Amino acid sequence: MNRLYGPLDDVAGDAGHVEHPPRVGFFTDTSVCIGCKACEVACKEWNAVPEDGLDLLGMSFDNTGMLGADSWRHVAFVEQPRRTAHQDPAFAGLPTGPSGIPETAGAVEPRLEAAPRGGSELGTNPLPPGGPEPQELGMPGFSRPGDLTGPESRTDFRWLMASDVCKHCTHAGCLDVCPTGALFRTEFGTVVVQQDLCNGCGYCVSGCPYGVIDRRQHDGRANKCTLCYDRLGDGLEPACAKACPTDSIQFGELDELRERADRRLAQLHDLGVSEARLYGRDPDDGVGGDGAFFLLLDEPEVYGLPPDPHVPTRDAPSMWKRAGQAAAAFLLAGAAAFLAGGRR
Amino acid sequence: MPEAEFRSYYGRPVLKAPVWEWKIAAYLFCGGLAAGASVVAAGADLTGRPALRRSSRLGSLGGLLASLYFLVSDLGRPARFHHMLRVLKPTSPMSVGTWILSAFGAGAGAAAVAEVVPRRWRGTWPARLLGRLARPLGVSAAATAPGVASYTAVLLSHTAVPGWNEVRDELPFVFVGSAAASGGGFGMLCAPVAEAGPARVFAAVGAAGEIVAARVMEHRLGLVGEVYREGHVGRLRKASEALTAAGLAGTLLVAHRSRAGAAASGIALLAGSALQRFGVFEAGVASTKDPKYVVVPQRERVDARTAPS
Amino acid sequence: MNSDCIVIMGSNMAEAHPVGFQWVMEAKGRGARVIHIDPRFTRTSAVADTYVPIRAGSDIAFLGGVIRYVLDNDLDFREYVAAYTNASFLVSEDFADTEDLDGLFSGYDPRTGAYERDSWYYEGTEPPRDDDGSRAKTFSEPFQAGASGAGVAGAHLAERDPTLQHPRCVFQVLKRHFARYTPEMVERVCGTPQEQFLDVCRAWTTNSNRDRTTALVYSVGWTQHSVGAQYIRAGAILQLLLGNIGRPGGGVFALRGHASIQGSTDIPTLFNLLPGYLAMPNVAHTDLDAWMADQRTGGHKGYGYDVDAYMVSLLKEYFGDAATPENDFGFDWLPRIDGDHGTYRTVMDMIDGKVSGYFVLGQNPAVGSAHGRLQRLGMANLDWLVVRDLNEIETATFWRDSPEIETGEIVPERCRTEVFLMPAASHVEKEGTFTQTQRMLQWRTKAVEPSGDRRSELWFAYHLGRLVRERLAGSTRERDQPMLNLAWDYATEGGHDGTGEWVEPSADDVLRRINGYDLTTGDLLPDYLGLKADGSTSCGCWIYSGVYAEGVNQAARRKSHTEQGPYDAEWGWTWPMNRRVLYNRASADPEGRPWSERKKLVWWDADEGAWTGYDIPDFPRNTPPGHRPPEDATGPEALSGDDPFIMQPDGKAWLFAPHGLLDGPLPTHYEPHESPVRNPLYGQQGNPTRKVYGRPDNPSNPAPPEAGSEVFPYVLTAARLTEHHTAGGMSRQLPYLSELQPALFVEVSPELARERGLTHLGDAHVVTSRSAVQARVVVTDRMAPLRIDGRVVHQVWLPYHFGHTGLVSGDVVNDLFGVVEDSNVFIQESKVATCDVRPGPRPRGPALRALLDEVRAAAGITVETGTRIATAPGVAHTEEGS
Amino acid sequence: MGVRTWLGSIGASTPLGSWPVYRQLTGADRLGRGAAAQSPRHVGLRPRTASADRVAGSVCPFCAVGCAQKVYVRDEEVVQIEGDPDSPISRGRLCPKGSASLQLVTGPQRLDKVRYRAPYATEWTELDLHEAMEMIADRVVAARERGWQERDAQGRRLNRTVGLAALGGATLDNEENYLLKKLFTAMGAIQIENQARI
Repeated sequence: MNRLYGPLDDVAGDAGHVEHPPRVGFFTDTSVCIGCKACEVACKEWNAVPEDGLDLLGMSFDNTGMLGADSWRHVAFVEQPRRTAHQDPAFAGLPTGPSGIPETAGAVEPRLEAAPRGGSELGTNPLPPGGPEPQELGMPGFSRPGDLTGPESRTDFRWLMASDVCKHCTHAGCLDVCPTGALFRTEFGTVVVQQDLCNGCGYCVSGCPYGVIDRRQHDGRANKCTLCYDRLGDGLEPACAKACPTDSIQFGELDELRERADRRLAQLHDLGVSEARLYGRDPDDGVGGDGAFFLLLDEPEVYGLPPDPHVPTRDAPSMWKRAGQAAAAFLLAGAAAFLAGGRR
Repeated sequence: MPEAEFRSYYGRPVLKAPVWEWKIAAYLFCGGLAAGASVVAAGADLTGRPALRRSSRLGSLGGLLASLYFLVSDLGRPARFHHMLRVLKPTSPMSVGTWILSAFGAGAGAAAVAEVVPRRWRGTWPARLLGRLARPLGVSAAATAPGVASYTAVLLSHTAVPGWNEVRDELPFVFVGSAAASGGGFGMLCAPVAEAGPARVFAAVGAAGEIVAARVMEHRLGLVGEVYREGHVGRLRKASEALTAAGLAGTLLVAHRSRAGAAASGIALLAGSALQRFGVFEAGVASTKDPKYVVVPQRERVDARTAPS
Repeated sequence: MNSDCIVIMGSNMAEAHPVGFQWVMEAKGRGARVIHIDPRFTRTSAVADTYVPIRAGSDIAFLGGVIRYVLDNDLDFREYVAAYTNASFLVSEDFADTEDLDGLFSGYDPRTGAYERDSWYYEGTEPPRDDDGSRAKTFSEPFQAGASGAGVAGAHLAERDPTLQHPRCVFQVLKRHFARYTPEMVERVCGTPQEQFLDVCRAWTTNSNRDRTTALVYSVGWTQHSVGAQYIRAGAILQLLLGNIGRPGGGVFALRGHASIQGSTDIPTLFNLLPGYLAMPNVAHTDLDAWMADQRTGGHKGYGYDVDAYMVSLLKEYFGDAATPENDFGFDWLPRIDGDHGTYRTVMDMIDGKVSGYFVLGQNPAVGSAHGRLQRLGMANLDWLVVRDLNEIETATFWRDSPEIETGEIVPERCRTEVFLMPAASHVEKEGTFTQTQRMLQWRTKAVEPSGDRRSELWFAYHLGRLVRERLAGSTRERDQPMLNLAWDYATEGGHDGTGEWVEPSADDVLRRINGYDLTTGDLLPDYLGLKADGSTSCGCWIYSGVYAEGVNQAARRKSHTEQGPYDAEWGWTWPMNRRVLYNRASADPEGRPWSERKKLVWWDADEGAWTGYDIPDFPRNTPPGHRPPEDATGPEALSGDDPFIMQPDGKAWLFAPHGLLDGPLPTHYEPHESPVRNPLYGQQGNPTRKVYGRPDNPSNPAPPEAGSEVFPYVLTAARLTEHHTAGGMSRQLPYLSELQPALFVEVSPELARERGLTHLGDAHVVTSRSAVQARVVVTDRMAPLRIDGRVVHQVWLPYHFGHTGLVSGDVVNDLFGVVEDSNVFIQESKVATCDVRPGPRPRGPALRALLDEVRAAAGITVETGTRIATAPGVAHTEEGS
Repeated sequence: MGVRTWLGSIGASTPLGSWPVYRQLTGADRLGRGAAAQSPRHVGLRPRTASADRVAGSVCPFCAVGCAQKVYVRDEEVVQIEGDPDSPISRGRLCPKGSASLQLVTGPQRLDKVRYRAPYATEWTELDLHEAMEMIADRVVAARERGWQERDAQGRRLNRTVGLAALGGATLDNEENYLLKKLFTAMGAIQIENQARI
């Protein structure tokens, strides 16, 4: 009972729920995601999440940026000059030059740096309008074959899409640090902010190792995915999973989802997609396994996910121990000072 | 250090930058001041140093009130401050801190109020009772003060913020040092030189401890040490160290001779302590804005785990 | 879902039809190969196994290449082809192919820009009387052929060579026609590297046989071309050769883009059609018999023959008791068409002052139609305009915020158009049916009453009719008789205004009347087989007959798919007669046995003496496979037991179309109207019958061999994003969609960005002879240059959803396109044009017009540019007074 | 009698029992991370669809796939629109546009009143719906007359008007298109078109 770290079989029971339903979660299979963003919209419609800014971010088709108080689902788009095993080279044999990906990244970066929170908020501040003035260029040169840097400079290409969401960790950093009990573990094993309790202290924002939860502007309270706590109460699946056209987002009992994910991973490995991997599936990881886990086709950080997160609570005993030592030293110093000074 | 090779999502941060503003840094400082001052006040009370006692008790309450003000006004819903008392969560340093502050506040507050009871009320029985309780309550505040001085370090470290989480072993020492330096410095600033001897010792030990602990902390940090050394934060922390060192020197060399020197040393220590808090705070914020501080150490960990042994 | 291979071409299915795409992903999960052929690497390409780049506007060359590959390597499904297609039919001796005439077929008249089609007929058949291609071209005749099939007199008399060896048999004609579509040629024309092209050929053919089927999916990426109908023909020919029609997992899927665009074609709000694809009468139709004769131009076989019953039943529904045999059932009351009354022609007529009033109903032509400026200038020259929509859209506010206000071409104080903007009821505030893209009607129940002034279109039409009838009441003028005799007595419901005259008409009653009644008994008809030509039945749309069979609203059925068979026959209702797979007789061999156990769908049950299977058989139920009809049989009785294509006059699928198309019996690669390159295949550059509107306000960019094409060196194409809907009226107003795609952008390759100095997220403007459109630059590896005929050609792409109102706004991309149309169906070429891309914002106000004058001068554009549709003779087709 | 049992007995009947700290001390959730911290409002939470007065079967109004929707109504307000899992076409799924149907139907962008722009005006004015209908009918009759064509140059029957045109239909119901086509045809109007040609 009362584990702070490591695998935990009965997460709801550990949180004091007796006779609770099985733990539920999401398995997001990004290999079948078509980037339609239905999850983002369905979530917002159900939960009345506000619109989060109308900026063109230049990050492929991602104009959401990342998860936050006003986006509980976020579809990441990654363009890469490589291909997945079962796919053919997209641009083989074409008169292509070097990839433009570094160039686009270079245009996005200053916008992030200009943003107040370094771009960890949703969207970014748009840079002031500008750019080159209209100009008469005359006739463009007709490139002949070989005029470019050389044919087939870029041949392989793939476009990864992945719908990110709160991980509903087994050991949730946000939940652990919440001083009001607004964040709590439900009987379904999910992690939910109770809006009637949250006083907006903001501790959870820094407690989350995934950068998920955030405080909503003009409201002041923390917000994140609830895994549609109210819908679960009626046996409905969360809005995003229900809408997902290709079943990339699958909802269900966590144990069953883990088995399903293992099968899917094996299937992809059989197809030669060796880079497929599960993320957040492992109960032995730094957060005791995620309630919402993923099948990814590249390293997690490529999708904006931390490669090896851990819940800060893991170190709580040692931190308090160090604090105790420091406190003792502090008291000792004070006592010593007056003992040395004597009575007057 | 060479630019770390790592991959990210368009250079976007992995973590959320803390939503906390400068007020939280101020809260850290004021809380430390309150803790340090309450220890000095109790010591002064017990050792018969009324001026030091009086100013330190008031300084302690002032620090506490300012600290609470900064904390509450940084909430998204300040009116719901009292929700902090719904639960007592050992896993939440802020919850633990709230209860420590409550215990501390009762003592420190009562002791301070006892100092400022108007003359014409002193004869009344509540005032007499308060006068009698001031000492035990002041001592109780001093007894909880180490908690107040140190819990804020855990509060910062108990996050996913690399700049705070990775200094978890040293930060309590930096913060208690800083608290002692500011509490002692405050006593030096407000009390006559004659009474302020223990305050000087306390401040000197604190300042020395703070400098040493901070040096150790910086030295031990890996990649994320950058945020402590570079840019705006680096300047803040250099200034902090310089002020603390100057205050320490002043404390040791002139404060026992000159009221003005004592005051200047006290101010330097207070300022050094404040800048220390702002520096650490800002370092953490900076460490969330660049994904490398999250990705690189974690990637190294993963690679080390999966590397063929 | 039953497919082994899915080829998506001219469609971005994952983005435009995401929920439909679940079935592609499901098939993929079961091992089907998914191939996406497209000018851009899209979200569809991202999950496909194979992405194949192609130049916009070159699909026929690609498909022709695959056809050649099939024929050259004997990879066709020979039994299917021989039995079910017209491959064995002999073509007239007079026929000359594009091979012989450098890109033209026999019968071309450069003066009219149309074909005399006599030489395209089968050997042994007669071309119809007074077949006139140029006249047919004026009112999009092929579009009218939907119901009765294209007529071929005495097709049963056509000579055939079952061995397919005769040099003039369709099979051999086909072989010759596509002989030059070699992999090398495909690469030259399409820019698709040969290896990738051959990979598609291999995948397509190895997945098409008795045991396996390949599905072909297209959308407006195929239709919006000056050769659009032939794109689809090319796909159909290929699927027929491979035996992929009428079989599970096969087919040609048209993915349509609007909730009931299929319905609005079946029950057309289109100028040349009446409900059920019955042809709108033209001036030659002096009476009902003349019309009927025209519909049956010789074709005597199949269900199309019963067109008389369909038409008379429609007239009975229109005019009720007033429609009698004596007055030809009111046929004379119908207006006659005599030319092009299509939407673009009408808009030009508005500019020319010929049109007074305009209704725009749930559409946003100021943004969504090609050549937006033309649309807006047309609307500015009306007496009145009625716009009915959910939201305030650009079409309603052209007088206030159109780009022409900025340029000074429209001045509010001098624009006389009176505008009525009327709030429409939403889809949950009214009841009725939508027909989705697979012909399924689905009934919606009303959830809530519309509030305020929001009303259904049904209410609007009903009361407008009522008010106009009131105003004409008592008139004895002939022209007013159709209105006065109109059966307008629909049941009404309490509805909004409850009592009184402003009641809500009953959609249920309208649907019942569409289904039709037996007027002698008053019973609802079970299906269209019972329709009579004697006036004893009424039916608003014969193909929809059966939607109210047995007095039950079949479209309202919602039995869960988990509780019924694989073809879900009890969910909604699919025309005709609730069949899900058309021509499914072809899923069995000529003897009526399934081609294979794996691809079983419909088969002959000899014990029952009937066709049976998983789907409802699309064939006369009791006609056995071996049946051969008597010589004098007509209609369905004339079908042989192995004639699966029951709407065709010969019961066979047409590899070669002897009739019905205006631009050739076989698809031929023509360059788009605007192209940066000369046609590598033929001397003939573009479609020689395409419909051009040579007017000063509709300029064309020059295409080779015309001079000046280098001013517009890039290929321009436009399409949808998942996050928005068409002209944006239903999406740019919604925060949750607007935030997902908040700005107009132009996608360019890194190579083009370098060539033109374009920076990611910077501004650029795309320029054609019609307009310049400003957009944010998105430099992406998803776009790649192609090598066309030895030259590097770049393509640029923009989404066309943006306009000037709404939460997010941007220039109207359709302003870039001019109006040039496919001659068969009058759909404009808005999937491909040429353009220039320049860095920085576009000039604004009058400076914009100055820029356009400048580029037109640089390219030497006159009103004749682009109108010499026949390349060699070069007759300009401009409008009078131009 | 243990301390916790004793504590539990005094809390049951007093407000103390609702204090989470008290529940922590007496219940299974010692760390205050679950059951003890739950607010009364979050006990037995139900979705708003559960309290709908009725559910209407509908179809998505955007593209032509024809995804089935369920429209939840409470107090004559649409409170939720989501996919119908029974549909063999969509199996309950919706794309982003379909998922935004609720906003489409209930959003503030919806027009509610007739807007009228008089000739040469620079602003909208309001107009009564029925008055608008009467005005439109007047104009239709006049435009029909103005554009009337009885016969062509060769004397062939035309029996039509080119004075008024219509565009639209792909987003309308079949029943609506049917009435529109019937009405316009009876009036002799022929320039009736929709998106299918575009």
